[in-house]
Amino acid sequence: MRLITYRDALREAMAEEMTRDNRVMLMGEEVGLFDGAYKVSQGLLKQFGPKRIIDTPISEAGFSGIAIGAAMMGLRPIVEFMTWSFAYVAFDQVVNNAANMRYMSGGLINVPIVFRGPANGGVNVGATHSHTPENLLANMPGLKVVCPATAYDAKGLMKTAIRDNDPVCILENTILYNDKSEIPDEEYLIPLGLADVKREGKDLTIVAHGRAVITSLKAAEILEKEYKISVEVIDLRSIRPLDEETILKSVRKTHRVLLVEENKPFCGVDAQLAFLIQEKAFDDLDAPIARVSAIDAPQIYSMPLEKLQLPSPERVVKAVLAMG
Amino acid sequence: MRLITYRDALREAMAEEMTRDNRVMLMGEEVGLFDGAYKVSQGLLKQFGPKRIIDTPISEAGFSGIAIGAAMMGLRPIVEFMTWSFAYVAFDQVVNNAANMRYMSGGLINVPIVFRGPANGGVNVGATHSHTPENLLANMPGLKVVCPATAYDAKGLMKTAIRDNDPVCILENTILYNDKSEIPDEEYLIPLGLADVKREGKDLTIVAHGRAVITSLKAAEILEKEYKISVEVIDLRSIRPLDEETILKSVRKTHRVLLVEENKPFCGVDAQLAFLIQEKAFDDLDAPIARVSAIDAPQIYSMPLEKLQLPSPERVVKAVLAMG
Amino acid sequence: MRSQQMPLQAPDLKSAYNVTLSTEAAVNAPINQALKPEAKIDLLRQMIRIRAFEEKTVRAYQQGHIGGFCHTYIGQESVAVGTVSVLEEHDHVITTYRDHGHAFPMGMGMNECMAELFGKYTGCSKGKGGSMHFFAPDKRFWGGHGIVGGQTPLGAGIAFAVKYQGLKGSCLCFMGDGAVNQGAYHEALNLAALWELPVIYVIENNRYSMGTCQASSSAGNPLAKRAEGYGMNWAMVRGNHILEVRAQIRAALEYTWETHRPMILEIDTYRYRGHSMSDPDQTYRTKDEIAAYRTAHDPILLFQNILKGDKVITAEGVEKIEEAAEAEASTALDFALQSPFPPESEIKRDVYWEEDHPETKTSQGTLFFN
Amino acid sequence: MRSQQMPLQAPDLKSAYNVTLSTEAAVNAPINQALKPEAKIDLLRQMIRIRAFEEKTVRAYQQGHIGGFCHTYIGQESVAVGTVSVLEEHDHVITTYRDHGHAFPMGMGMNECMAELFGKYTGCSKGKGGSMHFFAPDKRFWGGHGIVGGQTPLGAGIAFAVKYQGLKGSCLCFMGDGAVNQGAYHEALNLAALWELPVIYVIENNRYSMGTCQASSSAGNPLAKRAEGYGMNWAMVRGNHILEVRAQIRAALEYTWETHRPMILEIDTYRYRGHSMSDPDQTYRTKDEIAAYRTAHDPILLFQNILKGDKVITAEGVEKIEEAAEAEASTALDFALQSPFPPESEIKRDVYWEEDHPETKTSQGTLFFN
Ligand SMILES: Cc1ncc(C[n+]2csc(CCOP(=O)(O)OP(=O)(O)O)c2C)c(N)n1
Ligand SMILES: Cc1ncc(C[n+]2csc(CCOP(=O)(O)OP(=O)(O)O)c2C)c(N)n1
Ligand SMILES: [Mg+2]
Ligand SMILES: [Mg+2]
Repeated sequence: MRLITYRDALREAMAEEMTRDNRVMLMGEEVGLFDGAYKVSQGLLKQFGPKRIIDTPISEAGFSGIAIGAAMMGLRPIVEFMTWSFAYVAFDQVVNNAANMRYMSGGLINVPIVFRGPANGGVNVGATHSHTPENLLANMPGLKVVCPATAYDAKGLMKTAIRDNDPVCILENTILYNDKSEIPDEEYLIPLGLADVKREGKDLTIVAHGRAVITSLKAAEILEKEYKISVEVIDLRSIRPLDEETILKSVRKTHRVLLVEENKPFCGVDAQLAFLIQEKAFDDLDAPIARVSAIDAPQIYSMPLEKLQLPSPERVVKAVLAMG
Repeated sequence: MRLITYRDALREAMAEEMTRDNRVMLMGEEVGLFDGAYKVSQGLLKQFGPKRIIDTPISEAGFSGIAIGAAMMGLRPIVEFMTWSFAYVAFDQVVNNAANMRYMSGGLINVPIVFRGPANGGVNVGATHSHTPENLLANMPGLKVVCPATAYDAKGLMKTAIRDNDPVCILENTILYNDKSEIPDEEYLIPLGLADVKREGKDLTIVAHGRAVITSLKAAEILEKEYKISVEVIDLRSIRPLDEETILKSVRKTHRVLLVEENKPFCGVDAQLAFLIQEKAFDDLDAPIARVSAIDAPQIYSMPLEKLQLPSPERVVKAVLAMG
Repeated sequence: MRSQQMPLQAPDLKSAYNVTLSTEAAVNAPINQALKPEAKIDLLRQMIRIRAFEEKTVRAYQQGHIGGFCHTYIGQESVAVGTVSVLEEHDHVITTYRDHGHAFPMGMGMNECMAELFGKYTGCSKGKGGSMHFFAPDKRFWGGHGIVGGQTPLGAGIAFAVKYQGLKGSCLCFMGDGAVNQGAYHEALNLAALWELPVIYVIENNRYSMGTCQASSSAGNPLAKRAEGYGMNWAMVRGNHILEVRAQIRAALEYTWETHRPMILEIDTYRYRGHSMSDPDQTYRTKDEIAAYRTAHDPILLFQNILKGDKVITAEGVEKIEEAAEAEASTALDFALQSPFPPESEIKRDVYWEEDHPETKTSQGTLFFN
Repeated sequence: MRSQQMPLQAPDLKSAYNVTLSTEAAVNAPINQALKPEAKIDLLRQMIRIRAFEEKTVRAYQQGHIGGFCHTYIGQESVAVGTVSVLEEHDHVITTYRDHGHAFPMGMGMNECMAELFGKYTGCSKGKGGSMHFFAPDKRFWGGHGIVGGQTPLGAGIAFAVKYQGLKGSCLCFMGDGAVNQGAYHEALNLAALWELPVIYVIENNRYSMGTCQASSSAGNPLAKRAEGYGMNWAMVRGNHILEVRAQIRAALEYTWETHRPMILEIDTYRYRGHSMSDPDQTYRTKDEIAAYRTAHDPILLFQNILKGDKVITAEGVEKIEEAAEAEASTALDFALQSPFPPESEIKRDVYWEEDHPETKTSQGTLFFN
């Protein structure tokens, strides 16, 4: 076992897959010479050369489209969006050319591509740079959507995503890049669509994804210690496909659910989860499903206010206590 | 009272507001000389001239951005997307420049703009042309989102939207353009955020928006006639702002809810409604909230299959009967 | 290297819009000199087949067999046939929603195409794509694409893959005159030039984007000249002369094969019918304009007359080809009519690879939400 | 009209990259001839004020008072000061996230700007926008915009509104050399040229977009020459000569006021610090490159020496200005430090007009969902 950062985990996953399969390559702004805006690709240019680690101009629609075209031809590109906020200028390419291509061709074509990059608030970069589009992406049949919360998960999910024959969107988080976990020395993969019970509990279930998992785990500790409330924390890891079984099993045990996400609430991922849970575990619910998400306004710059805008352990604790 | 089409209602609304306020103008592909791809702007070029009815190149990001810039300066542009599917190439402009501008400027700027155009499937135009982004748009604080289902509503909501001081997205429907309603001879406006009970009932509540309202009304008739089930049909009209009160009042009366929308289900508008209803009327629900939406796949071209993919009166009836 | 308008085969080619390859120079280009009579007749046949198919399409649409948007290729036949005829087996094609014309020269059959228009299970995309989304990747035809300009980065991506794999070959990326004002095209041009990708952007300038003439949509003229801003070469082509199309495209292909550098070719052409079947075609141009073009510049007529003049074919020979094409299109119509619609289960197929190939399935959980 | 590189004031200006206005010609331009000594000193003062503010910004960032992305303007001062100094009261400015330098010449105060960086309630955007999103619409400064290229259509839109209202005036839309490859910019150029909108795209070419040099991001050279594809005029400007900047921008302004036609000006400049405060600036250029530029081409030094040579100012005079600027920046720092953060309730303000002006409220129902 080794202790590595989330950032290194992502890089290791890419490097291993690039070594295994020379159809895999990485493309994006500053991924090469600059070693990545967030240093996720540090050293890869040196290791794999400019043919496979490709610095791009600031042309997200252009290079995503090129990568999609290359994927149609059988290459397996990884496209880094410096942040997912910048994918909005390439939205048409991701939705129509990546997600819909297989369908419109009646299955003649598939698009084995990974779109990845951070998507998070909390670092005072303001409204234009803090988008968290996992709900928008997961709305599109044809895409898969993954949000790793730990280094261990990041590596295993990234490797699986690169081997997937369809487009997979991986939403990372700049705040997590330095977080560490133990990973095995030998190769491992984590299947998409398998949630992880990050903490067992019996009084209440929290379902979260991305950094909200870490926030929820902290809250669970406080609830245990200070209020003797035993909280189970489920990390979705993958939004689409979605592990409904693990969620429902927990709900049937605890009968209370709080959903936590960092996205804006209206039509967020947790809206969909709320529907699913009440649909499939209606009689198991002892209280309404509750949610904690970003306060519903564009992301604010001001540092102390952005802290308040995002879910915090305190807000999660408060929400749990309010559930009675 | 006069009987007019949904198409004419939209045009009348624009023409009246352009007459009232010369800061209002219309911009989009083929809106002028061609009289509009769907003839919504028929005759307006003749009436208002090329300064105010502006044919654009196929540059959605460019002309939406120009309209936003003009709105920042105090003009009140109406931007027609030939269909909302084509707004995906302008997604960044709509989200970052229209929705976020007021916030990022600390309230110094406002963007009084209307983005409008049809957003619907059902006309065999395939996956790239059948997007229904009301959920994506309503996810963004700073935007308002409106989906009129009748000619009467279309006119009243459009006029209100043009007078609104913030960006309003109006999602029309090509299948409804020829539908007619009675409208008063005198001027009228419909406030955003006011749902309309399109049919009263006592056994079950259907909440819908856009053409799904029409589908639901047909289903309600069948249910009444053939199954003696009395269905209340609520037309949201506006997604953001949302009329929660009208929904909850109905739920408290009928204790059963079916949500119907033409969008893909994952993180759709009805996911959010499901959360809201169970949150605020938990004890009033006698059964899980159910949903009927487009079958979760990219929009299919084949005519009989696209009919099956979208909500139909038959599917709605079936869903209601399945609720027991 | 300074970018320039490419002289190609013709010594007298200048950069002004109207100066194009002389017919003589085109005829004398090696690629045309090499044409056997039967090959010439085949070029004519291919154009006639497209037109026959499209005439049937129009009727079938009017009868309600075809839905949605349907954009015919009538008037532009020499462009698709001419360009595709000079490709080699390692070259690729991608195009817009106006894709019927490219499908047949690329080797697709009328049956599968007509069936696709009818939304039938026997269609090239199983009835899932429709008129705007024909595909035949096994024939290096990467489709029909509905979003204006959206295919232009894909074309560069196909070229990228060719080069990445160390293969020979270029990608022809077709587009309309209205597409030049989409951001994605600009990004693709810069990337193709910067990375030296063997892609040729073929602007089929049929003078209108829906009801908008070029002067109302594009600043700067000619459209291909924008290439210079990216250090790219470009050329203008008189599109109704199939031999000129062949000569110029071949020269461009050889240039891109050799240098890997992209190019823009702007091909002057004209469409006879409305933008799509739902365009009444009454507001933005006169019937006279159409008639004048048809009479004087029809690409099929023009080539037919050349071949007749050269005694390569007789009037009866042409008639036979027309009859055969019409018969082939009729057969396709019957095939489409008699084919079944896809079963309902098809709605959820072809969304995810692993769902269609359960033996390769690695993911767990729910992928569909109904 | 054929597009061209504009000769502007200088008779010897040619279209090659390195041929720019001679210093002499720039000095002799009427707009510079008209400068009184005090006005010249004021130009120097404004540049020095920007640099003083930025030096304080750097320190405050390092001390953790400023968050997120923060892009300093050090090295480029002559561009913002020179351009803004020739505007008239009907002209508008919009720019990128690298917006501190444009704010002060446009009339914003150091206090409100520093407070914005600190996320304070007294900031120009109440602490909601941060470094990348300064705004002062009352001064016709339309902001700071974070998405590369995203402001370029807005600039054309401001020009559109000016023209629609029948007013005089132009919009200066600043952008970086890396932004030229965004689709939105291309669309804006075509629309501005097609509709004759009085907007001037000012490319501040500081030679890098983050760590990417121009040769790695843009095909074709110079960047401004892409204007020709749209039938637009363009010019190159040596940006570290403030008088040249003034002469060329003034000529461009007069051209756009008169003709309503857009232009592209590419201004050669250089940034001394990393792309943003989080760029360690170690991978893509050498320290020597920076030092060499600073020594030989610093815009403040250069203009200072001219003024000294012309006896407009003495060394002590310069020192006094520097001290005053440093004092002003210190005061701003104190102001920012002492200002309160916005109250929590501000999170939901400034989202919707009618929520902030309840007396005008027309909508019903729920607008926020927490
Ligand atoms: C981004 C986008 N905007 C608008 C449309 C609607 N549309 C389809 S074709 C077309 C005109 C295209 O004209 P042109 O590029 O000249 O090609 P042509 O149809 O003449 O072959 C338009 C506006 C679209 N499909 N995609
Ligand atoms: C669409 C988009 N992609 C990427 C980024 C991240 N980014 C911010 S600034 C920048 C470099 C811009 O360089 P340039 O245009 O030369 O301006 P400069 O920073 O040199 O002033 C990048 C890549 C962004 N903000 N927006
Ligand atoms: Mg055209
Ligand atoms: Mg730069």
